[in-house]
Amino acid sequence: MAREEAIFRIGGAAGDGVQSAGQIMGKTLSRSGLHVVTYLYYQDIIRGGQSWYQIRGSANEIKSQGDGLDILIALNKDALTRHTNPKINEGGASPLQGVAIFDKGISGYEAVDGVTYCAMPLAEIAAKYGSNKLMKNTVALGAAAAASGLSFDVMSDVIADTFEGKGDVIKQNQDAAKEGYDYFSQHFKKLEITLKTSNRKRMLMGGGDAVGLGAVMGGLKFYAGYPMTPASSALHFLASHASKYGVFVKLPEDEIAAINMAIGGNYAGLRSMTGSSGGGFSLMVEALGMAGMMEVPLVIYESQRSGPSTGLPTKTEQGDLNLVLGASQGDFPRIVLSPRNVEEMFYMTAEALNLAEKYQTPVILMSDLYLSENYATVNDLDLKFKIDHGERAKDNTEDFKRYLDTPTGISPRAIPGQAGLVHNEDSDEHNEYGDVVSDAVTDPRDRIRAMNKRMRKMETYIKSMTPTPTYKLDGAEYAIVQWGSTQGVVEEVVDALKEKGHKVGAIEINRPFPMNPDIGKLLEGRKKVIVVEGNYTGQFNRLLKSEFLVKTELITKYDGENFYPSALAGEIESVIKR
Amino acid sequence: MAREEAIFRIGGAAGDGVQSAGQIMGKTLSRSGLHVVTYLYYQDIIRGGQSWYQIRGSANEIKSQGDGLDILIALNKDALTRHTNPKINEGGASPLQGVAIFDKGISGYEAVDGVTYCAMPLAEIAAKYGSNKLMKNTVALGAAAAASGLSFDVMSDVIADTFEGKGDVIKQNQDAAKEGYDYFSQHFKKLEITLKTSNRKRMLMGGGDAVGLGAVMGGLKFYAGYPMTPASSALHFLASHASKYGVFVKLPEDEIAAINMAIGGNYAGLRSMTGSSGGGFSLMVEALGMAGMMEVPLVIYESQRSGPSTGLPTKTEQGDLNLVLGASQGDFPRIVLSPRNVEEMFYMTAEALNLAEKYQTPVILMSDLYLSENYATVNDLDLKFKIDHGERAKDNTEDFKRYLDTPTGISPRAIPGQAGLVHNEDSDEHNEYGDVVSDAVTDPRDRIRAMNKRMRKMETYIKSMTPTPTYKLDGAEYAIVQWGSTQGVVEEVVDALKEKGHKVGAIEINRPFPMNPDIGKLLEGRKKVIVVEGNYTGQFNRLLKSEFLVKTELITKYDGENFYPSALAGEIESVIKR
Amino acid sequence: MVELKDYKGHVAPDWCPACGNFAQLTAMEKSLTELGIEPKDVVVVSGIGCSSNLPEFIHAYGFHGIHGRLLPVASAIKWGNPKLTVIGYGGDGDGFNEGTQHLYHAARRNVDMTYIVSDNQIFGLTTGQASPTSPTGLKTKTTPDGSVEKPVNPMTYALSAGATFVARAFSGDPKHLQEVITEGIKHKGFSFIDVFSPCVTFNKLNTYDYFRKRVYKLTDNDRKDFQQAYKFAEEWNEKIPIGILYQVDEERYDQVDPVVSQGPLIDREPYRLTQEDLKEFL
Amino acid sequence: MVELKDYKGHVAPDWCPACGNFAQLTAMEKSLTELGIEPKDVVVVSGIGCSSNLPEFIHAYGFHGIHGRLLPVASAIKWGNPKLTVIGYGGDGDGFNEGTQHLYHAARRNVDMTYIVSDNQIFGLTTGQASPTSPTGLKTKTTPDGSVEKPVNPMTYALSAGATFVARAFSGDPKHLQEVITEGIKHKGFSFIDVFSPCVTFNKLNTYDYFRKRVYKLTDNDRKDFQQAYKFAEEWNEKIPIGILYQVDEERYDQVDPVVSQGPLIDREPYRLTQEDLKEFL
Ligand SMILES: Cc1ncc(C[n+]2csc(CCOP(=O)(O)OP(=O)(O)O)c2C)c(N)n1
Ligand SMILES: Cc1ncc(C[n+]2csc(CCOP(=O)(O)OP(=O)(O)O)c2C)c(N)n1
Ligand code: SF4
Ligand code: SF4
Ligand SMILES: [Mg+2]
Ligand SMILES: [Mg+2]
Repeated sequence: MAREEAIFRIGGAAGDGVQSAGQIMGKTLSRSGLHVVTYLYYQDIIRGGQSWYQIRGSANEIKSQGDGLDILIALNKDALTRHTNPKINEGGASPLQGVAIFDKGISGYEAVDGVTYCAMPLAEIAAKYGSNKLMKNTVALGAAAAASGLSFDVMSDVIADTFEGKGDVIKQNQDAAKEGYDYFSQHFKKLEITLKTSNRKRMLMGGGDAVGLGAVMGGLKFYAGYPMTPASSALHFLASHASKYGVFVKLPEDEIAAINMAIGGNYAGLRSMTGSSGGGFSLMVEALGMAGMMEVPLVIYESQRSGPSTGLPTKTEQGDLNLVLGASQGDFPRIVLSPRNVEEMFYMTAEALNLAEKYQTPVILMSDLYLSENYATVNDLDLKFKIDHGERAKDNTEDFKRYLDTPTGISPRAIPGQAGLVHNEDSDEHNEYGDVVSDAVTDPRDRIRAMNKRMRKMETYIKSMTPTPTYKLDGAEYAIVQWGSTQGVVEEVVDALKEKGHKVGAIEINRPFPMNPDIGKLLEGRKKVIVVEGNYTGQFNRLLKSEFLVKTELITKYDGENFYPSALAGEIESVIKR
Repeated sequence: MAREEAIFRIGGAAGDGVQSAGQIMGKTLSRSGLHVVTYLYYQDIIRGGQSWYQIRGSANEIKSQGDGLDILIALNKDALTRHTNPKINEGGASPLQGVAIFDKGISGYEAVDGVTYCAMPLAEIAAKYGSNKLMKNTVALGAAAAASGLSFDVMSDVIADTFEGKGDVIKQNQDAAKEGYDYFSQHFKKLEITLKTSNRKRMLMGGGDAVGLGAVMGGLKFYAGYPMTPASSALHFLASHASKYGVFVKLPEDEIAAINMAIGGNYAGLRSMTGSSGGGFSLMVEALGMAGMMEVPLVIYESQRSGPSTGLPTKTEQGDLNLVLGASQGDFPRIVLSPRNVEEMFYMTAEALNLAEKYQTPVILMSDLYLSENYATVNDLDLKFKIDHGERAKDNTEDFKRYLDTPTGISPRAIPGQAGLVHNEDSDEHNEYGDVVSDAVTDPRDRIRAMNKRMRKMETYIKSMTPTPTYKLDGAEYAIVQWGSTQGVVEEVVDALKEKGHKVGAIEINRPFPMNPDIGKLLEGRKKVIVVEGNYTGQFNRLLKSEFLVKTELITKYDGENFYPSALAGEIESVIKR
Repeated sequence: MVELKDYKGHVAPDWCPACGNFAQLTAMEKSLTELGIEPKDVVVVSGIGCSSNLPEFIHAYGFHGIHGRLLPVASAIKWGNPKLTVIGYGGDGDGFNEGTQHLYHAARRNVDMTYIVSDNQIFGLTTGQASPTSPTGLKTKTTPDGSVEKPVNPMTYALSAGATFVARAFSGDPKHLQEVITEGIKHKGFSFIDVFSPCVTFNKLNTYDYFRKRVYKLTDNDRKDFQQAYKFAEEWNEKIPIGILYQVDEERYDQVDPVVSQGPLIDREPYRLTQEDLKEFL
Repeated sequence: MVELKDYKGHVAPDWCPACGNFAQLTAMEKSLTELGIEPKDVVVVSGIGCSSNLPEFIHAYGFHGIHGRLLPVASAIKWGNPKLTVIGYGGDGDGFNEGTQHLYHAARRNVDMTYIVSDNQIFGLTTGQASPTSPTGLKTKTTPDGSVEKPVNPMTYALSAGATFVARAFSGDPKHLQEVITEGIKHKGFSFIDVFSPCVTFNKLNTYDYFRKRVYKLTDNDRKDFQQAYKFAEEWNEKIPIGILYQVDEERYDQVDPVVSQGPLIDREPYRLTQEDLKEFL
């Protein structure tokens, strides 16, 4: 049976147009009705170095960047040798077994078994249609389409949309691609893979787009954010759609201003949000606690990258969980969400805005570079969403207590401008009215009541939690526990291991804190509990152990790259066997 | 047998001179050869409200603020009624059973059984000696000395030292106190307690003083700190001793500047330190990770107070452990120390400076308001301390690698100005030379090696750890686990419970992170492990559980006050019994 | 009709007797009353410090936040709901140390709010350390031998940052103080008012007397003249001008931002996504 | 004898070809060579941004820290070891956004160091968002309809903050740039140099041409005249002066601090406590 999927990779230097070429390929696949997952490997450099973009497409539901490599577009010699080298060392990426497309000017490489070298006059062809050097990428894209047996028309459409408004450029690129397509067809053989294309166009969405779009659905009015990879993709989406969606987007002086602005916005009654990566989030730590204490709703989008400190700014990691859990002094309620894929990013962002208002406390939406910067096809999106502003006090409520001690811990809010509800909100400990209790005499009873009231909101939230998602967990002797963006790769690994006869299943954590007590049940009676996460110390593992006193086996990765299915499957197998 | 200890309490409003009176009393006791523990209860207000200062003294070694109240100096009516009220609600403080000293102008109070009301002409007497209103406190102090059977001479000396350089004021106060002493002796009966005084003067030291002094012994050259209660006491000690000890003390624009300055100082080769409470520490989170990544030594003094956010700024809590453990994105080595008492504050601060240089990583010295702001007698201090600068590279080392991968993880440092060792230190991930690995091509092997090297330092440190201190743990069926400042009260509780026949003992954590593996052994085979800590969620408890998968019982307190021995003993008894 | 008593809070101020903050609280209440603004439409945002406790004591919406961060909070409140009168109130430590950066950027954005700094040249609440405006030589807990820094000049700072209303007042002259605050609130744009506010407990140098001897009122200065304003701003030591140094009409951030300028965000319905909006991902 | 090659780092700069940062690296190397300072006695401290990568490329002690925080780090290094030549180098985002407050306070403290800002009016490394010096109207990833803010003026900012050396240069005029940097390093006190440094990749407005058309060199200005300097600082649009706007000799922080002024901290033996020192606790 021929492979039913294709993995493309475009390799070159920063500034070579790797990313734009990759996006055209990705859209061509998704518009051909295929599922797509993309992966961008790049460095913290604007020009030069080595970067590549991988696009995996299939009619079957695929969930990760995958293993293997079928078609390589090498924009320079380094890319050609690197990606054909069987010992490629890019954190788990596979070497090419298939077709390599490159300009015939590249020579002197060592040929590798299993690779068909398709030296093509990319630059020559490109030159016929215009002077832009990057057009040779388009020629190569055409060739790649031919190599994988895609119809040219879809690609042609994608090119038209990509260069929309740029006049002649559209036609030039279309023609160049077409000639690449034809040239390949005439000189080389199509790969032996079957991509079951269809007319059902699929949406290809980036993680950052999903956050931005989800926020809009969730009624966002204000986003204050200071750029930081990989949280910037959401900022850019919102900035470029600000006028359309009526979202005020502000890049302020620093992250401290950003979070305080978001808090100010929420206090004034606007759904407001901020976002950053770990470094910027670190600067938000103090104000986060203020929101918790004053019970101002707040959503923070925290997208992780390789740390510590500046670390590997363009590489992924799941190393900020301790930071997010510990952020700010003292105890106060906080909700941490970790959507598992692009689609869930969309829904959970909207939900986060509801949760923040409902529980009047910070909600942290965690992602990582892998999820925030890469693209994947998503299913049809359900756009019916009910914005729930939580409990609000009515104007002129008698004896209004902003921090009324209630069985749920939730007190009706008042928004400035409302009549008869004038009150003070304070970062100092306060009584039900909002009056500070530390000024004259501190009555410990006031303090205890205030703490209990706030913390009670977490109990209320826990009661409302929906069951923790699992994957083929029934009868699993080995439970793999993952959180956030590793869902896709873990599910593919479960499938692969099951096929090999292993009794495995997965517990998927998209709500790491507070923890759903049902996880305790899910863990019971397993031969082994295997935690898979992308950091050095096993930050989630620590949380899980403290919560359920469960013995675990830990598999980590901290080289900056995401897990790859076959490597992870191997690691899990050896844990099972030992 | 008569009680061998006395507990004094001076109550009044902020601005009434409660604290200075308390200090005179404390010094009088410590110079009389007694052990002393003091406790200041105050509010976030400069004038008014209610504050009090408690001083416990005994010839026996006492370890906490204690239970009971023998002698009250009430500077206003509120103080008199409050502290004689059997239902006093100040977080565990005991009502008076003994002598109340107050001005005869205070009237209309309800007399309580067990209290001897000593209305005295305090103001009248004071007026004889000067116009300063606060002198009536001195009269009362004299009376209190008489009530407890202290000799007047010691107090007279303390007064002389307190007002040193103020000319007549000394004599005025001495005379006023003497008249108070005599008046009491003539009109009222001394309490039935025996304070075994001696000629061996004891040192009475505040927690902040101990940090400052310990830092000096540890070779501190630079302290950058922005004031924040309760970390300010150390800042004030150092500022007032800066010229004497040659320590440069800087109050910069904010805590971000403070920590970055401390890092700059350490980088340049000066032992440098910063400090704050949780709010200010929150602002240091980003730079903390930088020090970890660049392997710059750094000591941060973190003194906790009641949170979250501004919280109860003058109240104690142990609620910042999560913050300290999670501070900054990604994984990197950090050492957390939690001295248990004033004396240990002194030694551990010096040690922290050594550890920071030895392991070239952040060391966080945790304290809390109870420990940082209160005074206790300390034993003779050992001033022989060896400053260990850790591994330093020799000038002109060939092929110098700043981040040499070694078996210990520790690489010899070079200091700017050294010849032949020029290199770059980077918050970006780097190779052994310090060259950034994320610019051109990220080789995952470089990254893995760098992470492993840094994290290995923690293993090296763990191997060097001295055994975890315990208290009467042999044969204990019930192990009480405490960390930091609660040592004293827990030890007193252990003694009390043992006397009642309970098989209890304590495990005392002064090095909460990384954890000493020997704790696992200490926990083994206990009927119950009872964790006692001053926060809502049990932050240390969570750490302990995750580390040793041990079932625990948790006792918390989060009303802003420290634990009191008898109340805690009761709680532990009910845990034992249930 | 708004009356002065409408602004009386139910918690009594707990500042030290004679603290400079009292005069500012009263002036603020009077100005708001005079301007006929209802308490429900006022938000007072503060940081942390003695001065910053003010929102606890005034009957208006109060946001008593964290040290140094009142300006970003206040900016967002105003941008979100322009119908509110937004007043920022905090100390010199709060504004010129911890919050230094926010003052510069709020000023250049010409946020439509009034920012009053209770400038006592000391950290009050933390019991007397040197503040950024402490005069050189001032002995405090952190400068036992006297402060050695050149103090911040809040006036030149605000001017260079682009504030459109820059003024100075003195708690010892409550009438003038109130006039300045009234003008500040009326001004459309970023109004910055630095108020000499003696800390009677910890600053024994910058007392009521100290300022009374030095201050003089600007009356017929040309408020639009930046250079003149800058010169007044630099006057110090013997003679210190109080009053409105500078005032100009300039475009505000809310007028130029493409989204905010479309009308109060608070009143706008959230956008409802449709399938049409998803087309860009196809 | 120090030679230019002594400053060549073993890592080649990876900036985009023609990036304005190259000229500054070269100028810095040349100035240090000319001044005969040895690489081992130089520390270059930077933040995060394209420009801030510079310490990786120069053969001198390099401290490539975090975004916006180079000034406190650099200040402490200099205070601790005054024998070092300390240079701060970073971007406009780094210096006038994230690090706003540190510039003000380092300037007023007159820290003896040179702070060079590579001002490309954009966030380079994060691929093109509006920076605090982005001109109004500049279209960027965060301002698709054009920036609406009034840009920061680094010159007036530094002047009002109390910097004792305030200058502007242009990467398109490397010789003049180097002269200014040399003077900055020689200056005893806080030298601030804002360098127009075109980002050829993300800022298509503030190009070499843009500046070449506008800049003119100050030659015989009275550098001690604050008011004149302020006027030059305000010039913009058609004509933009480059050169040293302001330079005065004033007491530095290290000269007035009671401890630092006693001699290099780095050389002083730590104090050895004795029992005598404990007497205050008895
Ligand atoms: C982040 C942070 N740092 C430090 C503090 C401690 N703190 C409280 S008030 C204050 C300074 C008060 O001075 P100022 O702002 O001038 O106000 P004042 O009390 O003089 O009115 C400080 C440093 C804090 N609360 N938060
Ligand atoms: C705390 C923090 N926030 C944000 C970032 C992301 N970041 C990296 S460089 C940069 C701005 C770069 O602009 P600039 O300082 O002008 O330097 P340039 O690249 O233009 O030289 C930002 C926002 C970061 N690294 N750290
Ligand atoms: S300490 Fe100073 S500023 Fe604070 S309330 Fe008292 S007088 Fe006012
Ligand atoms: S992006 Fe701009 S600033 Fe960065 S290296 Fe390229 S040209 Fe220079
Ligand atoms: Mg002040
Ligand atoms: Mg820039």
